[in-house]
Amino acid sequence: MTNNGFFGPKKTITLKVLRYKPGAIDPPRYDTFRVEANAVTTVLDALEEIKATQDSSLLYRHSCHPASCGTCGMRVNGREQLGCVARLLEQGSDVVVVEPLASAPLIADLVVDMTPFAERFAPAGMRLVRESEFNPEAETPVGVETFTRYEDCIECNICLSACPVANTNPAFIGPAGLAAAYRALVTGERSPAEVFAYVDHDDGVWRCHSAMECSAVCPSNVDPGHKIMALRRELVTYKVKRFFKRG
Amino acid sequence: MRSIEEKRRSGIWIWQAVTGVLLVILLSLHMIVHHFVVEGGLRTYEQVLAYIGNPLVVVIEIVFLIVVTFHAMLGVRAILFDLPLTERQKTLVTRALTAVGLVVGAWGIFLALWLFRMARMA
Amino acid sequence: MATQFHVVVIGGGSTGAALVHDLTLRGLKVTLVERGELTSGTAGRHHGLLHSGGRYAVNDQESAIECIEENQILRKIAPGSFEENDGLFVAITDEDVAYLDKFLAGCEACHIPTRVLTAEQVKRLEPHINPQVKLGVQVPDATMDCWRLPMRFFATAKRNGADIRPYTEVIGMLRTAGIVTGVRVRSHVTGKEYDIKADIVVNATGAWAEKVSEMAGARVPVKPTPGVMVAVRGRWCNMVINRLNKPSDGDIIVPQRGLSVIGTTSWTVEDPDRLGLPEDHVRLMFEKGGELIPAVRHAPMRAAWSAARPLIAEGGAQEGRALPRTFKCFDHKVRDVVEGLVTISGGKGTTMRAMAEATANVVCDKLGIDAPCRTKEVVLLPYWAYYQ
Amino acid sequence: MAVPIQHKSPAARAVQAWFNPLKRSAGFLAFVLMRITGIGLVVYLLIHMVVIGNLLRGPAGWDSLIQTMKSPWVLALDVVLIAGILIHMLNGLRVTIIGLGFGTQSHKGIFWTLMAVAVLLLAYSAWLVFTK
Repeated sequence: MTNNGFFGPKKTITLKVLRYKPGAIDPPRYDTFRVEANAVTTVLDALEEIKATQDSSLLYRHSCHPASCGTCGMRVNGREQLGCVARLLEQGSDVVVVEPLASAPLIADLVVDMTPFAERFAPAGMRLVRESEFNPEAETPVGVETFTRYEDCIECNICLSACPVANTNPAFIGPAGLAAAYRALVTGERSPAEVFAYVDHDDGVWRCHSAMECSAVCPSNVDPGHKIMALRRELVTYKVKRFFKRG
Repeated sequence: MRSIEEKRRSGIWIWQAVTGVLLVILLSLHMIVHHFVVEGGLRTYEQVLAYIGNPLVVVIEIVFLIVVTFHAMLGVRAILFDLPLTERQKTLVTRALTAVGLVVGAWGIFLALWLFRMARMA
Repeated sequence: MATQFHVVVIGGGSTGAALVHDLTLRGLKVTLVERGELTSGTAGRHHGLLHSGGRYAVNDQESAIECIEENQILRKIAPGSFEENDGLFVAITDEDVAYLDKFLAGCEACHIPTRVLTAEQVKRLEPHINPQVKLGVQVPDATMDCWRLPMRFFATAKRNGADIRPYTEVIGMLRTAGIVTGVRVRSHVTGKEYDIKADIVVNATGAWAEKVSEMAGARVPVKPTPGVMVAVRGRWCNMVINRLNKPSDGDIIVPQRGLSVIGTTSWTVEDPDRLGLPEDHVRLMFEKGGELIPAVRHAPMRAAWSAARPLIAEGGAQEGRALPRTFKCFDHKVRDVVEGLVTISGGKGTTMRAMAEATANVVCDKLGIDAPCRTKEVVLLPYWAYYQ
Repeated sequence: MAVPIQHKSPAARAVQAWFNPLKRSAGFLAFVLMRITGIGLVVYLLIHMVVIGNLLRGPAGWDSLIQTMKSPWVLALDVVLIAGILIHMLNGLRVTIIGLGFGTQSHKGIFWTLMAVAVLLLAYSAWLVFTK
């Protein structure tokens, strides 16, 4: 990875972008564009260049650019990445295929509907940004320094697209939501009873088959796979304890 | 924290794990005894009968059969539940797999007991 | 209200977001169109600094006062959307130290609370700071979520009945006898073109304001003034670090989530769609940022990008940093004898709500509606409510 | 939603991903192997139950069946079966352990180690099958 902004020589890259417009480009097809890229050019940069100079009807989601908002999740050469930090010359081929995320309904081109994701995620009650960070004079929740920063989750939907189960079963809560539920459990934001009521069913924490692909593609180091496993351990412990108490 | 809709509690994964661990032990026994203890493996009718004549073996085989069937049906259920099934379809799947499991189990137990009887009679 | 007037807002950035929220609360029927994804222009890609106003307290006190007022209001109406970690203006050189008195006087004049810290205190609070640091001044800066904050306005407006249409580009103005009566749009989802009628059209397109107002034969003196920002991995500071001096290149480092964002530079472009990313500016960020926190020079780069400020250059040859950072609302009836079109531009992310209030006041005046602004009190919904 | 949902990705295509580890990482490969071997073993279990039903036919029926089973082709299938069992068993242990939150950070290393063990055990089993 180019570290500190050395642009290097330019190279021409061909992008094959999935196009879909209900009623107009239907069924979907791939359009081919050519762009000049240097070492720091990202897939998002390339799409913006295409939109500005080659095809103004190209649609994609994006906002912030430094991988902080999570809107530009897409599949680049078959792997889920954030377009804003996926560098074109690091995709391993001169022809780069760009497709929308797999696990959400497609609206047009690279734009997917985030509604199902929000429905699964919101109940976990994830607060987006902790009100205080590492400022030692500011109050932080006790013990929170020892956890990975769950706020790192940028709700980008990438983990669901990479998850083999979320792709076939839309009822599955999915990695991001389960990781958020685990966070709510360990930070004490929610009671164990509440969290377990949310995740303890066939479409919840038990649906995961530990492919760990969510952790492999997560652009924000949330490691949802690890959190799902940890959540399951808490739940198993809870169930075993309850079993013996009753017995 | 509200659930998307009321879902039935489930901990079936635990059973899958428990039966899986049991199977590691039982299958090892099954394989070793069947194929490696007897020189050339358990092959002829006589050998099978002699083996099954041991009451302990019958018990082990039946336990093995029950555990492996349970584990297999849970596995199939886990795969089918990865599909977008309605609650009704889920119930149907569970019932159908229970039925298949019961048939396989009954058939296997019948076979073991019948062979045990044959061995005792011989 | 007996008659419900219909306002069309062009531009789904932070101003548009706050404006649909404001107008909807005042009981108007509002449609917002945005050619791409919401906040895909300047709004989403600024450095994420909720200004205390300290940065402008010496040279541009009107902006500074707007900032500190809005800073307090936004914290109240959007709890949880900020990392409330404060900001620190640090003096590295003797020249910086000499700026202290002017800075403190400016902050006092603008009612920005300050706390002067010794070099030792600064180093204790900020272990990675340049060890040459002479002193620091703590101010109530914060880090905001550039995408989710505007989305909370959208979510609340949508819940209250606003019609928000992303992926819908304005391709022309509907005009009857010189009066703007609506917009013609193209949906990029279906490729279809159609008209939206309106009693008033508001142009809230920021750096694109000139392009859009030209469609109605009106003029806005907006200069797209991009700046480069560089995000490096790791939080190298606890507070937002500013250089204690007059605004310059690469003098802010904003800790945001797991990143530190160094900004920014300033130049002018004609086309806000083609900002480019000058390599020397990116290098400059590492160099200048390194004067504040040496470690960022060697931190791995996560991203580098440009964002266009929509600065207003009213009569005069001013450019870049000399331009005021405040906002302006133009009624084109007054300026260009074009009735039915209002443009809001200038300003910054921190003052989005105030910009919306000013614009909504103009809109209501024109329509003869007497409805008070309620956006100072109404607490916003979480952003994901937009998707429910 | 201002924009209606018009298109859903077909479920059939998503199901294919269960068996396609291309461009994915080790954990996904483990998942694919687990699924394939699992389905295979269920099918084998059912066939096995039918086959041993031949014991009911007495010594004549059974011994002739066994004779055909000694062909190298069937023995090769036996090795495939053993491979499936080893992969499924060792992976199953791994999934159980990490599924309870232990060793999740080193799940890839555990996977490759266990697969190496599976290969060794398979080689030994194959030698036994073909020589004894």
